[in-house]
Amino acid sequence: ACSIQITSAPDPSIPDDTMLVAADNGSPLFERNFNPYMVNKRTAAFYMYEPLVILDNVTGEEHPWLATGYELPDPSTVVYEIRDGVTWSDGEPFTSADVAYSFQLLKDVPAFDIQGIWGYIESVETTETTVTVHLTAPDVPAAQLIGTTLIVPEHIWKDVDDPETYRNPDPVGTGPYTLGNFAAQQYTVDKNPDYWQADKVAAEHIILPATNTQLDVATKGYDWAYSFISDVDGTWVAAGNKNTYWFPPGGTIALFPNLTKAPFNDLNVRKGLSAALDRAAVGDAAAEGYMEPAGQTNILLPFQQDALDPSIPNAGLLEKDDATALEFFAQAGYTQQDGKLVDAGGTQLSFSITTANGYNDWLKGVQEVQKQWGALGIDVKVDSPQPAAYQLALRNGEYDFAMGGTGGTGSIFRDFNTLLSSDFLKPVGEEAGNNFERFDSPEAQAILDQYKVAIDPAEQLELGYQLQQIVYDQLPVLSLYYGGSWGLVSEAKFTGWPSEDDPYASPKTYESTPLLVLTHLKAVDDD
Amino acid sequence: MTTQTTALPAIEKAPSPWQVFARVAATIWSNGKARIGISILGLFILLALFAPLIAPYGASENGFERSADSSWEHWLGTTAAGEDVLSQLLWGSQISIFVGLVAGLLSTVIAVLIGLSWGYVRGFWADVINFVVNLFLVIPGLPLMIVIAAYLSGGGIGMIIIVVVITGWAWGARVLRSQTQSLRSRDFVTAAVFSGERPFRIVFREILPNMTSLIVGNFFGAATAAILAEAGLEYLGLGDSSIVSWGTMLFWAQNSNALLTGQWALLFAPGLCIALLATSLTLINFGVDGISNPRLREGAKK
Amino acid sequence: MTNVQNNETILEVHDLSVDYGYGDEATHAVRNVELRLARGEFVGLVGESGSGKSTLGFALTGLSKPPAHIEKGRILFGGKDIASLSPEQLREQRHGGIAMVLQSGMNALNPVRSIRNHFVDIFRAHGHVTHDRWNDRALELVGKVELPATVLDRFPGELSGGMRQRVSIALALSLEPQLMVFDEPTTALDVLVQHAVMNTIIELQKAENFTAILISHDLGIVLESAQRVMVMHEGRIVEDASARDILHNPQNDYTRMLLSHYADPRAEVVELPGFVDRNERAATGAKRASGATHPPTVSSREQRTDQKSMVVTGVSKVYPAPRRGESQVLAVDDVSFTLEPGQSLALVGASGSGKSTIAKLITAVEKPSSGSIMFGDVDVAKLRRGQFRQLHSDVQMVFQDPYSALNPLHTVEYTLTRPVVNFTGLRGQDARRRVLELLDTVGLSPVEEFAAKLPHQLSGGQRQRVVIARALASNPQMIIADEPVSMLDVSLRAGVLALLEDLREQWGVSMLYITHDLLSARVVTDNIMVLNQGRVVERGNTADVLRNPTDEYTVRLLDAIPNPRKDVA
Amino acid sequence: MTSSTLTRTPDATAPVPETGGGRRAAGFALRKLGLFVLTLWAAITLNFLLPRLMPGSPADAALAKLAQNGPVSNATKAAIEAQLGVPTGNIVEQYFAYIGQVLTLDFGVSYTFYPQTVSELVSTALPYTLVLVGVVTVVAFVIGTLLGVLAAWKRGTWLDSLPTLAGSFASAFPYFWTALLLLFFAGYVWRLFPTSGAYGPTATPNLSFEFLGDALYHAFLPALTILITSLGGWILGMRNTMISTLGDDYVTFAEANGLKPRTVALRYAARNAILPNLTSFGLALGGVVGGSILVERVFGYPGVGYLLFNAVTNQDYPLMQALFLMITVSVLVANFLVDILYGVLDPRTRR
Ligand SMILES: Nc1ncnc2c1ncn2[C@@H]1O[C@H](COP(=O)(O)OP(=O)(O)OP(=O)(O)O)[C@@H](O)[C@H]1O
Ligand SMILES: Nc1ncnc2c1ncn2[C@@H]1O[C@H](COP(=O)(O)OP(=O)(O)OP(=O)(O)O)[C@@H](O)[C@H]1O
Ligand SMILES: [Mg+2]
Ligand SMILES: [Mg+2]
Ligand code: NI
Repeated sequence: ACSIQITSAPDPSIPDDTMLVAADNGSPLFERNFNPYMVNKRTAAFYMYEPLVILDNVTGEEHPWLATGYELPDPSTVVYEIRDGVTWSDGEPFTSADVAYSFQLLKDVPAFDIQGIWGYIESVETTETTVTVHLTAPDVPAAQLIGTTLIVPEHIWKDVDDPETYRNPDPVGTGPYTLGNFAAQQYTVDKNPDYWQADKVAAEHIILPATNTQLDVATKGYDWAYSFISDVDGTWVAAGNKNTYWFPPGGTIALFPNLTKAPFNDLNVRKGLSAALDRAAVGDAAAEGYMEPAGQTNILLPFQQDALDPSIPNAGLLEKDDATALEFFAQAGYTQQDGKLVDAGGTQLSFSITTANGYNDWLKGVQEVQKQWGALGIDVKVDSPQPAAYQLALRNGEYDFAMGGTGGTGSIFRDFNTLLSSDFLKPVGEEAGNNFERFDSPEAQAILDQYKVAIDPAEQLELGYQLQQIVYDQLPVLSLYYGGSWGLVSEAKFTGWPSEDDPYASPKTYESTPLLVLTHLKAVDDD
Repeated sequence: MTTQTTALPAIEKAPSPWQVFARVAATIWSNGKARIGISILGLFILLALFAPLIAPYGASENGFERSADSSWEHWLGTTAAGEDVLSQLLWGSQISIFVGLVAGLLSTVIAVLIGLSWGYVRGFWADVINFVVNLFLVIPGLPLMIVIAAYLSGGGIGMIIIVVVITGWAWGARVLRSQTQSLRSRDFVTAAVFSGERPFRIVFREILPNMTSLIVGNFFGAATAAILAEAGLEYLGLGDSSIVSWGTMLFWAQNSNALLTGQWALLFAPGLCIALLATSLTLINFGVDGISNPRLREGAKK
Repeated sequence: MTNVQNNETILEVHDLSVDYGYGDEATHAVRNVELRLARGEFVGLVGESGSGKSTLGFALTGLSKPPAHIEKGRILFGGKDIASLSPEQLREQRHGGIAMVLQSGMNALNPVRSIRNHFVDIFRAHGHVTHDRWNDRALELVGKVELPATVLDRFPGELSGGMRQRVSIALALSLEPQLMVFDEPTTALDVLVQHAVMNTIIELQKAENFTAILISHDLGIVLESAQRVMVMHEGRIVEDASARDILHNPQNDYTRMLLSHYADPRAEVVELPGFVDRNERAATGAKRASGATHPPTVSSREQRTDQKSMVVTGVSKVYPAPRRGESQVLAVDDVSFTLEPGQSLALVGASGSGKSTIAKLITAVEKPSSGSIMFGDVDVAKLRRGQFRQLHSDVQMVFQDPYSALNPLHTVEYTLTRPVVNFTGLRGQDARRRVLELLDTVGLSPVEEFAAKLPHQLSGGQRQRVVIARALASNPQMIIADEPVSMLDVSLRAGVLALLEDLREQWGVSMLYITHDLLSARVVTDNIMVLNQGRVVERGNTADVLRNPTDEYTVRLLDAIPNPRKDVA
Repeated sequence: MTSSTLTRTPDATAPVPETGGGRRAAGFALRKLGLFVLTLWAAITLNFLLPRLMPGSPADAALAKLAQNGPVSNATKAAIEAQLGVPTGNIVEQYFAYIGQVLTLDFGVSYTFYPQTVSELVSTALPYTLVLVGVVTVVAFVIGTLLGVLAAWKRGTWLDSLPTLAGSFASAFPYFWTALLLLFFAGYVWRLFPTSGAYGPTATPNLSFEFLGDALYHAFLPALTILITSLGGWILGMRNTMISTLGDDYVTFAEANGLKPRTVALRYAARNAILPNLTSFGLALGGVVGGSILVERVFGYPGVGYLLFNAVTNQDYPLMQALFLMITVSVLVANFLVDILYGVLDPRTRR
């Protein structure tokens, strides 16, 4: 675009070894809360506390971290080997007892168990070098989930009186960073000199301001931000400061039909609707052309390419074809009359799509869908309640179609389990934890049950193919486009950011994957 | 002398609403500022009415180049979603004007009904109304709006109108009540009682017409507030961002960083239009002040 | 009369015209006025409402505000043209120059400033009183207008109207003016207070020897005090002569007309234009000359046989305290009377004596605190809102102020149609016929034309007639007329009074006539009741009571009546 | 006669000794107090009900946020509910618990900002809002009123039309729009002012001159926005009332007495015109506590308005209730104070 182009003007007082990151938003002030188990913790707690295993949701790769690895002697036992030579930032050694303590803490304080690991764990045993977790039932994928738990030091936390409200103002962790200066509008973290892979950490300090508007991000010399920004080339990149970006897919945005309702319970109707969708156009409308249309497989491409069933044509990508759509509708009893798609009784096919107010990309996508289906003679209304109400409607199954995200956890099993498992089934009006579309298929459930106990990767792959077939054939949801991971980075001070050429990790600034990035960067002047 | 039994001219009724309207319009028009205001408002209304004819493209017709600068095809450029800004501006005027006028009208009607009965009744019911109005006055406006908006979400402009009306009528009711109270002590009101008039008729035929200017003023004030409130709600993302109004244009402008991408028109134009529309109503109000306050109408005879 | 005439000219006005507005829309309020005033003169300026008196007063004092402007002419004060002065010079010369006491002297004080500060503001503005003497001077000035020292610390709202009027006179006096213009200094004042204030002004003028112009529409008041009188009519000064000449040898028709409306209510025989004295009439059986232009018609009125009388026994009314901390008001105190069909009763008394309250009580607008009010067999005190119609079809009210009693937005026809429809049940053409008949009855013709008019197109007297017509619309048996003529000019008064008298005589309508004007009571009523602070202090045949008052209060009321013929004669 | 509006003021209203007026006055005060308490109660109850009328619970709001990053499990929901302390018990129990909180002024823990308590949050936010919005409201009132006086006194000249028109035009812009532009130009393009926050990023609040200066610097743009957009109302209000007092007789009489124009303008015309304006000022002052949501949002200013926005969008009942209560009470109290001030300024209502 044109006229007043404000360029990035980094604050000259920020030295070259210091990184400015938009990772943590105050609202608008920061509260000094580094309790890693709290929802409202400071984001940098993720840079201080580490898990046993890091699961990268974009690549789907597992990275052994505080554990050097884990094994499943049988589908209901997980043995984590604990890394040696790791110390807490106060100098105390990190041991398997800390791991056991952390697991126990989540059991004692259920409010901390956000992943619900104690839904799978029966008991925990430790040796000097291992932590063995006995599961309540055979469940291979649970090992991964349990491994992502952040570990806290027993020697400090055991003296905490009321962990439930403990804000952990002076965090002691194993991570690459320790808390530097803390102020309500900005805090810094400093490199932990005794970090177990200190040699890999390039940034000496990280500054995290409380306010990171897009204007700030573009103009104040940020090194790393995670945010969708309109016209990224015209703004972020054009602002200078060697800015680049990488937007890998981080999940699939899909339309959830309410399968308990007619006519959405009719596969032909779903097929008709699916065939009438121009997915690329929807993705373009929603994400300004930065995201690709998603295949009807619940598999993220290109990173999960290996898991993709090769027998599915065109990688699961469905093309818009109105003629086919009308054929399917005809089989379901709908015909076009005076430009309207009507049933045998002459009533127009009419429903609403629910999306959350404020999720603007979704809204744009829904409007595009509305347009496309509308062209076929379907009366589509858009309903956009506040996020909380949207969430409630989704869980209670009180909607016709809802916009939603699926997949993107990094775990093929979990991606399909949350989408298809009958375990989550609840009648309409009661809250379902997942499987909001209420897909009820014994066949899918049987595959999932088998997946749970499969240790052999080849078997897992095969089962994954079958699940993809189900999603492809039965359309429990209509995939639309990939939800992006919006990584904005600057190569002015540090290089080695994850990118299309070097997709080693998600560009996210929160959760544990930043550890992969922070231990991968190189300072520019070192080269 | 005396009575003629034949050829009586038609019975002349009290001034019809049209006559009252014409009188009010004439008085307002006689004020220079108000004339400017009416011209601006008239222009906006024309643009809104003929938006389908004037607007080069549809309101949410997209597929053009994203965030484009102004050009022959797109005088004011395009949005980040690839929509024509000028077309959005023209279509958007429909909603903003509609919200302003309808919400202004509704809250004025409520204010009139409540304010007048409040001013006329005494005793228990006056206390009840007093209580309700006070409640609405002390309850914080914008937060209440946000809560109602959240509750009624997805209702489109209807919701916005309801929200603006619920939070906006009380002030007018209070003003109208005090005027009613001062009018009800006038002799002609007592005289109407002696003429055997029923309270309803006294309120609406004797008192109400005498407050025309105040009511008209209240209407323009409420309409201005409604237009600004709509913009505010939309901007906070609490409105219905799927419609195209000046408020949502600003919302999307902010959302797609129009300032960064250099889409000046996208931010400037709706803001200016809102301000112009609101100013036009304020200007018209100057003329209304003239009727309500004879001292402002210098040179006029009693 | 002690005249200190030294013939030194202090003010000269040449060919002065003042307009409101410009061009075609202009009102020519003052036209071609010539006048000369000598030092120490006391000049009266009379004329009906709207004749331009105030406008002239404002012009003389340089206070004309837009849209008023001096069209042409010169005003020389002390030989200097005041038009040539800059605003600041004009301001400075107000000390020792021309002072003005405004017509609405009651509202001329800043409600949020104490009286002392009003004085201080003036002293400070002109610096003619040194700081240390401010208090003494202020005390001296309030003393001159016969006010106690305590008023200095009061706020205007805490003073009565008369006190406020005196304060504004004292303030004007503090400028040590050579010329003082008093614009209706006593309108809106109670007769008794009015009398006292006028006396103060006269005394002051004698003592301080300034030149005074007294503006009034009441020839009586002016003749009592002024040596020279100017009569204004439609912006022109139509007569300028000594008081004596005006009284005995009026040249102008208008002046003569004004004079003819004065009479002493205590006189044996009282005759006003259009009225023969009641007692005479009773004696001779003569009908009074009709004041209305048409003899009233009785076509649609049947003589009522079921005439009821109003019996008021021991009625009191207590109003709650108007403000917190004040005591409650006993507005009416144990009043009893009976009003028989066809009778007319005057209710007189000073302002605030409770006259209007009695009117409200017997029309059920207010409820009595105690006592009973029976109209026929209807207990008025017990009526509820919904039952008012029944009472109001028999008892109607003629409102005091014809300006506020008519809804400015309704045509005369609408105003009159409503009671006709509500009370007589006539509809459509019948109702219209009745309305036109009513207009004819009150002498507003051509009826069709008047029916279509809006109140602002009517003169005060015409409005008052509409108000009366409305009261007649329900064929009432009783009319309460609450000061129906106090807002009208002498020239209009007679007509209205005559009309009321007609109604009573021809239709046997009984009338309660409320007024503080004893003269009019004398000509239209048979019996009289004198009220003082809510109590009836005297009652009896009107002529008898006025000629031989026994109560001291009645005597004072009678004394307060300006009588132009008193000392000039 | 003069005009139709001439009201007759009875002359004989010399104060009479009190008879039972005291009891009546007490009754009056009691009635007033009763109504005050009733309004307060109703407002409090409404504050309780309003948030609960919104569909979805605080946990849903939190979940919705998480769900944007991928699927959330049932366990997550349970954990979040446990963490936030989402209300348990039926609505009646909640109501009584809430009334208890109101009476003890202890509003518990915020959901959104768990584990911070509501009082913690409010006490950090309130000073900034009070200072920023409060000071600006007062300043706007003072400047606006003065300009209004000037405009009325010089009516018909450019001193009248300029402030009147400019003021009303400026206040016709949406608040946030003015804020955005100021922020963009003064903050980002010319880099004259900081773009967010109430003080420098590394500063810690204290009472040193340095910090106060910094705080003022940060408050400048938001203050300017509020000033620009609210000035017009005060100018117009004052101008119009003063034009009508200028026509009052005491002003003419003051001129007739040759008072200095300044005295007439200020002590006579303006002094009386300001009284009706006070009522609006009272409401505006009461609204201060609510902050200025839009402006605080745009400038990332850590005041009550921002807090309120967060509370509402996250369905944070405890925070919302406390803030609503604060706003309601402050409006009621401000009006009460203005009533008293009215009494001081206007001797007519004094006794
Ligand atoms: N502000 C004004 N604008 C236009 N016309 C006016 C104005 N004030 C007075 N007039 C007109 O000027 C004429 C003279 O008015 P003025 O007030 O001088 O009368 P007056 O003799 O003092 O009457 P009154 O006895 O009622 O006080 C009247 O016709 C009146 O209607
Ligand atoms: N509504 C009221 N509330 C309180 N006091 C009242 C009310 N109406 C009248 N009064 C008081 O009652 C007394 C009698 O008033 P009323 O109006 O009857 O006098 P009036 O004789 O008609 O006087 P005027 O000649 O001025 O019309 C006065 O002291 C007045 O102040
Ligand atoms: Mg006059
Ligand atoms: Mg009276
Ligand atoms: Ni360093």
